[in-house]
Amino acid sequence: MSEMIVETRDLSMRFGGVLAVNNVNFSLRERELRCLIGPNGAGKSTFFKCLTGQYQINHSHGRVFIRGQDVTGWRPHEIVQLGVGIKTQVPSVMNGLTVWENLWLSARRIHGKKGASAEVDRIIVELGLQTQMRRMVGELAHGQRQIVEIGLVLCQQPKLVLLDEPAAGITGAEADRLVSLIHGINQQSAVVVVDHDMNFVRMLGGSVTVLHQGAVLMEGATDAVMNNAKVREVYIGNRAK
Amino acid sequence: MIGDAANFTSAGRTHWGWVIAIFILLLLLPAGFDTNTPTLLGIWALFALSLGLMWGYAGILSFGHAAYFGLGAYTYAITSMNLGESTAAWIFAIVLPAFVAALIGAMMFYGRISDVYMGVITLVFSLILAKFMGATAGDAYSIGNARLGGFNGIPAFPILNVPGDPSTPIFGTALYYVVLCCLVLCYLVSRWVLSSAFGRILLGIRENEARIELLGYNAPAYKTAIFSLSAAMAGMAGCLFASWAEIVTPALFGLGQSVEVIIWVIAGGLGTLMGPVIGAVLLGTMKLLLGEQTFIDNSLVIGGILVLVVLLLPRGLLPTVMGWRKQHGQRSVSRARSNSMRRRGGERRQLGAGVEHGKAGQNHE
Amino acid sequence: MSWRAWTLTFEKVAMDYAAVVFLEIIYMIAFLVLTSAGLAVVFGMMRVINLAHGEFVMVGGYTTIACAKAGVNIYLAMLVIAPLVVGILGLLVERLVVRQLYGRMIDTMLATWGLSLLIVGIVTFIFGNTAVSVPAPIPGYELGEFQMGGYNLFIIGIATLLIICMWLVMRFTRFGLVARGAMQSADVASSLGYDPKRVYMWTFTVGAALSGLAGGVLAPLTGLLPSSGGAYIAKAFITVITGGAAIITGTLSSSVIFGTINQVVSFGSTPVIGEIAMLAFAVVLLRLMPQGITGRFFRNAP
Amino acid sequence: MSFSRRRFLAGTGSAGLTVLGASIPFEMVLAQGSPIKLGSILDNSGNLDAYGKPMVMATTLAAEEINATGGLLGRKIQVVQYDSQSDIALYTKYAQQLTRDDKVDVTHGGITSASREAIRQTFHRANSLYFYNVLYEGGVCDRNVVCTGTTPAQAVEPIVEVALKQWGKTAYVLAADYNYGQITSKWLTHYINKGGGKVLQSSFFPLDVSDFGSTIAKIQQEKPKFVVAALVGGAHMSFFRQWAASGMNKKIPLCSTTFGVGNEHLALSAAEGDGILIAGNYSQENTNAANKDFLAKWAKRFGNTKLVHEIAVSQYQGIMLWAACVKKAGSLDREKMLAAIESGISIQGPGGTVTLDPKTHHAILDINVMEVKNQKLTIKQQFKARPPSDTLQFCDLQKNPKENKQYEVKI
Repeated sequence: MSEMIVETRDLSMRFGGVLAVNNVNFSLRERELRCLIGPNGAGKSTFFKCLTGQYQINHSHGRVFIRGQDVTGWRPHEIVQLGVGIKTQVPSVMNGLTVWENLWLSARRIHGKKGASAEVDRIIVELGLQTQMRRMVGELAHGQRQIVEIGLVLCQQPKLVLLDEPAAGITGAEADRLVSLIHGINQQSAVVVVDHDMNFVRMLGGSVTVLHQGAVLMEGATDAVMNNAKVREVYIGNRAK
Repeated sequence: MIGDAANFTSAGRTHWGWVIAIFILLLLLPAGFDTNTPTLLGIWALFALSLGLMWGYAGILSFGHAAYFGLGAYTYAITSMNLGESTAAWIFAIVLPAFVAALIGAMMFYGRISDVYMGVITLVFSLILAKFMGATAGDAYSIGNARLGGFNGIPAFPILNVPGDPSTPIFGTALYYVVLCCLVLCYLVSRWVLSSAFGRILLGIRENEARIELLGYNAPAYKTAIFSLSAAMAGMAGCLFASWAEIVTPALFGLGQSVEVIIWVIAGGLGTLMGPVIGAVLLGTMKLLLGEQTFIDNSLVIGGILVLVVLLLPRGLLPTVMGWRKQHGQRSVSRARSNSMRRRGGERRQLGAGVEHGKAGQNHE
Repeated sequence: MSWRAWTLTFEKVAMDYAAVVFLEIIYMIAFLVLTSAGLAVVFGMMRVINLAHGEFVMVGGYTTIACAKAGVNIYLAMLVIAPLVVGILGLLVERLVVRQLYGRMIDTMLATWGLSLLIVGIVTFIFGNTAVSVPAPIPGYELGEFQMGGYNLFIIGIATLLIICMWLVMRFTRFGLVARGAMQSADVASSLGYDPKRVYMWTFTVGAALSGLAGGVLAPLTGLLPSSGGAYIAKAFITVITGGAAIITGTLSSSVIFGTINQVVSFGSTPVIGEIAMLAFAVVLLRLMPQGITGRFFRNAP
Repeated sequence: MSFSRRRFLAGTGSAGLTVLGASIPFEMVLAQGSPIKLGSILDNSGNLDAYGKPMVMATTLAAEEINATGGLLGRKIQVVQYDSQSDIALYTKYAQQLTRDDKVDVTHGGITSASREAIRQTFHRANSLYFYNVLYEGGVCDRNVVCTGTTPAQAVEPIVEVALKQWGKTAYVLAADYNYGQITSKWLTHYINKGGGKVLQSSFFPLDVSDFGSTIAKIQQEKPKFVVAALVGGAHMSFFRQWAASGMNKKIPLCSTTFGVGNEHLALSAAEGDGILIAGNYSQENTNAANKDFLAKWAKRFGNTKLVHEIAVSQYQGIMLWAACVKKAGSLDREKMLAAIESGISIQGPGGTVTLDPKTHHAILDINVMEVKNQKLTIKQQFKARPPSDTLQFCDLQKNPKENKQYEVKI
């Protein structure tokens, strides 16, 4: 499993009566780009939260390995400290702080007091946020907040990046930037993108895992999956409801 | 670390001009005035500062901060009675509250207890202490040669003395200067903390604890640390109060104390350090003046003020004034706006969280 | 007297004593239910914590005592006038203060806290800072070897009645429907076509009236000071928060737990230790269930 | 002039005075020459105001009376009055103000023993004469202090004797949980054992306890022949209420060391209060001339004599004793005053003859054992000139004037 950066074994998550994640075996190689898709209620976000430690898994419900470590039941910050960058579904940023401050808080842990400022300045240029760097994040547009959050991930120089619906509610132009950003990240690190927006997934390329009713429906290259009858049925059937 | 202070502005900065000017003024005060009341105000200011630091910058509101104030006072009284010398007692009165707070803080924060629920626990802890201390009149309850005395409290313990020299007690003007120095010291310490990485991470926690954790910081540890530091300051204030009042009573742990300090902070200005100090001094003075007459009950006035402050200047006195002063400075205004936005947003988020959790499990996905 | 006879009488007394202890426990539970009901309604439906609750209770008490002293029938005073007066007070408070602060939980707590001080001040100004009380209108009765306060039974009765009424309202009335909706999420009321502001206004008023009732009913037993509210709010606050969001189930369950602990320990040692035990247990409970009892168990209960 | 808000609302007493308030020094009369300053700290509001208000009135009455007769040493008396609002912490604050800022010549004040112990050392350090005019647990041995209230040997012993005689040998003691209650309960045990009785149990209650349900049940479990209540303050009043509400007042007789001192017998209905046995120096039914005269003055000054109670009278007697000492000493000089205090001086007070015992600085007093009958304290038995023999056991200030402590009885 050495070259596997993420691996889950028979991972399950149950809420009351509902089995949100149904023993999923998922694995990802170094530097791989994987999209996790599925209709609403397929258990994408729950699965995502299991990876990030936001939902605690007890050992009876399977195992999660990240970078060779058994992280089952770890708390988020411990998982992050393994070099995992996380962007959650609703943009989670520090609204009351400026863009620069947000990024500094992220860079500080990796680059220390000295390095942080330089790193932040670099990232700000990379994201083209120079003009907003002293504004409160809370005052920025939704799309820009998404970008800032990506920035927070970048500052961590992660080996593994988990993005939950990065494309939610952003304009076409921004989408293109987002795609190139993600590809940029993918140069150094493996990336998992959770999304249900097919077009965006197409733009990203890479391989795809389809979740349905908490279980893996199929896995493969984008086009293959997109054209698969079962997947279409699931999506369309779901739409029909 | 000060190098990037220009970029990291939300932690606020030391207004050296003001600090020095006020400090000199206060140094000269004994020349013109009786120091008895100013000493008390200084002690209250220190108490308010301790809460202001924790609440304003880490977003942790304790409904029972008096617990640590009282602990400081009692610890000092008991230790000094047993040792007859105040230096060790003084140090102990700071360390013990800090330690207790660390335990309680860890219990709450690692237990993921937040907003209202945290409020209850802090409140209950202070109530337990108050109840217990009120029921310790029997001779069974004595530590060394100090009888806890229940409702009587502990009178006639040695007041602060020049370190190492029990024969020269510190009172009157001397005590005033000691209090003043403690206040300034704690202010500078707070400033230093806020300008450090630790302080900035606290700001992050105040804004979005979940995100700070997803950046790889152990939020509960940081919260516990600031809770303990704040308690240490409160304990110092309590110790000074004991030495000023020359008696400690269970009322020190009471709900009233906890309420007042909260009012001082919110009225003075949440998210500033000077605000709580100013709030404590102004409202404290008013309380004392009202206490000298019985025509209007002073809780009537204090209460009225709190309601008005929350309704009319939710950001508190100091930030509002600052806002006026720099009407034209774009940055400060924008900060001000998002500050108040933050407070509301903050409440919403906590609230939302509360509701989410309340039904966690029905919402899968 | 013979050994057998002696043991028999002894058992008899022990039985009576057990009964007495039991009644005292039930009484304490009733006390907690009464004093927390108002706060629970407001918290459960509006997620607003009214820290002036204790003072509402206190005002209810003063109203009753004032009326009784003025020669009004005491039951009329405590069961009708007190809730009415405090209800109106609540209405005013909601319109003037709470309404401005919806969604800002901490700010609401602070404002109502200020309000509580304000009310204490006003009552002090009117009645003076002096303990007032009236005799209990019901004589004591004999329970085997023991004399019991008859009025406690009355309080227990009222508390039971209150719980039943609340349950009926919640279960069978439109108001209850909306209420249960509002407990789940704030938008439900509006989605059911009710103006949330109106719902909130009436909820707060009803909550206040309940506090007034509690104050009125409890007035004859314990003397009142303008500062008495503090004692109520602390207990009610703890009971409600520990109970969690579900109004009736939550309040009832935490009242039972705390009432029992408080009295059992009180009998074992002293009333003070009893209260301390209760408070300490509240901390433990919240540590185990950070969302309160009903946040953990029977979530959808009213 | 009383500063109670209700009086103000009732329209008597002018707003001006009321605004001045009970804790701002006010001129009793415009003195010719600097006035003699008489400090006073009393709980004029809060949980203990039932005790404090009449004491403030008594202070006013006494000072006015003295001034009306030309003052002392040709100087008027100025009362410096502070309201400690039933808050111990305020006592130390005001005591410091009285000694440091106001520099008073004497202080008459303090109600609870807690408050006395909080301020006694302050006056001792400042060598500022202090009169404590309230019944208490006895034992204070401090040359700077004069205690004119009754002590256990004076009031508790006789009531215990009567109770043991007419009710039986077993008792249950309820006491306020601070030094008064704690030490008094020791004396109670002491005297009850001495009388061949037995204390089944003693329970202590902080001053804010107002629910006695479990206690009343426990008492019935113990089945004592009588109950002794050394309870203090407004909250504890509800014990007598709940005791009556459960019908116990018909089953187990009750005696008290404090009942009536706060006019509890007026707050309780006749049905609730009747039959409670108490002992003290003063009853409004005292027939001596001094009392008739005093009640007349009080009625003239405050409208009616409803509020006159034990410690209001001892405050009045304390001030009068002090005035007598000043006259005898012919000066306010400390040593001369102490000499006068230790000269066996005595006055005729509403409570009968009051003599200062030179050894202990305590008062030798007449004691009445009284029973509550339809909201009145009716005298059952009188003991003339009882000495504070409890304190006398330990304390001789003439032999060792340096002493400064409070003695307790060892059980």
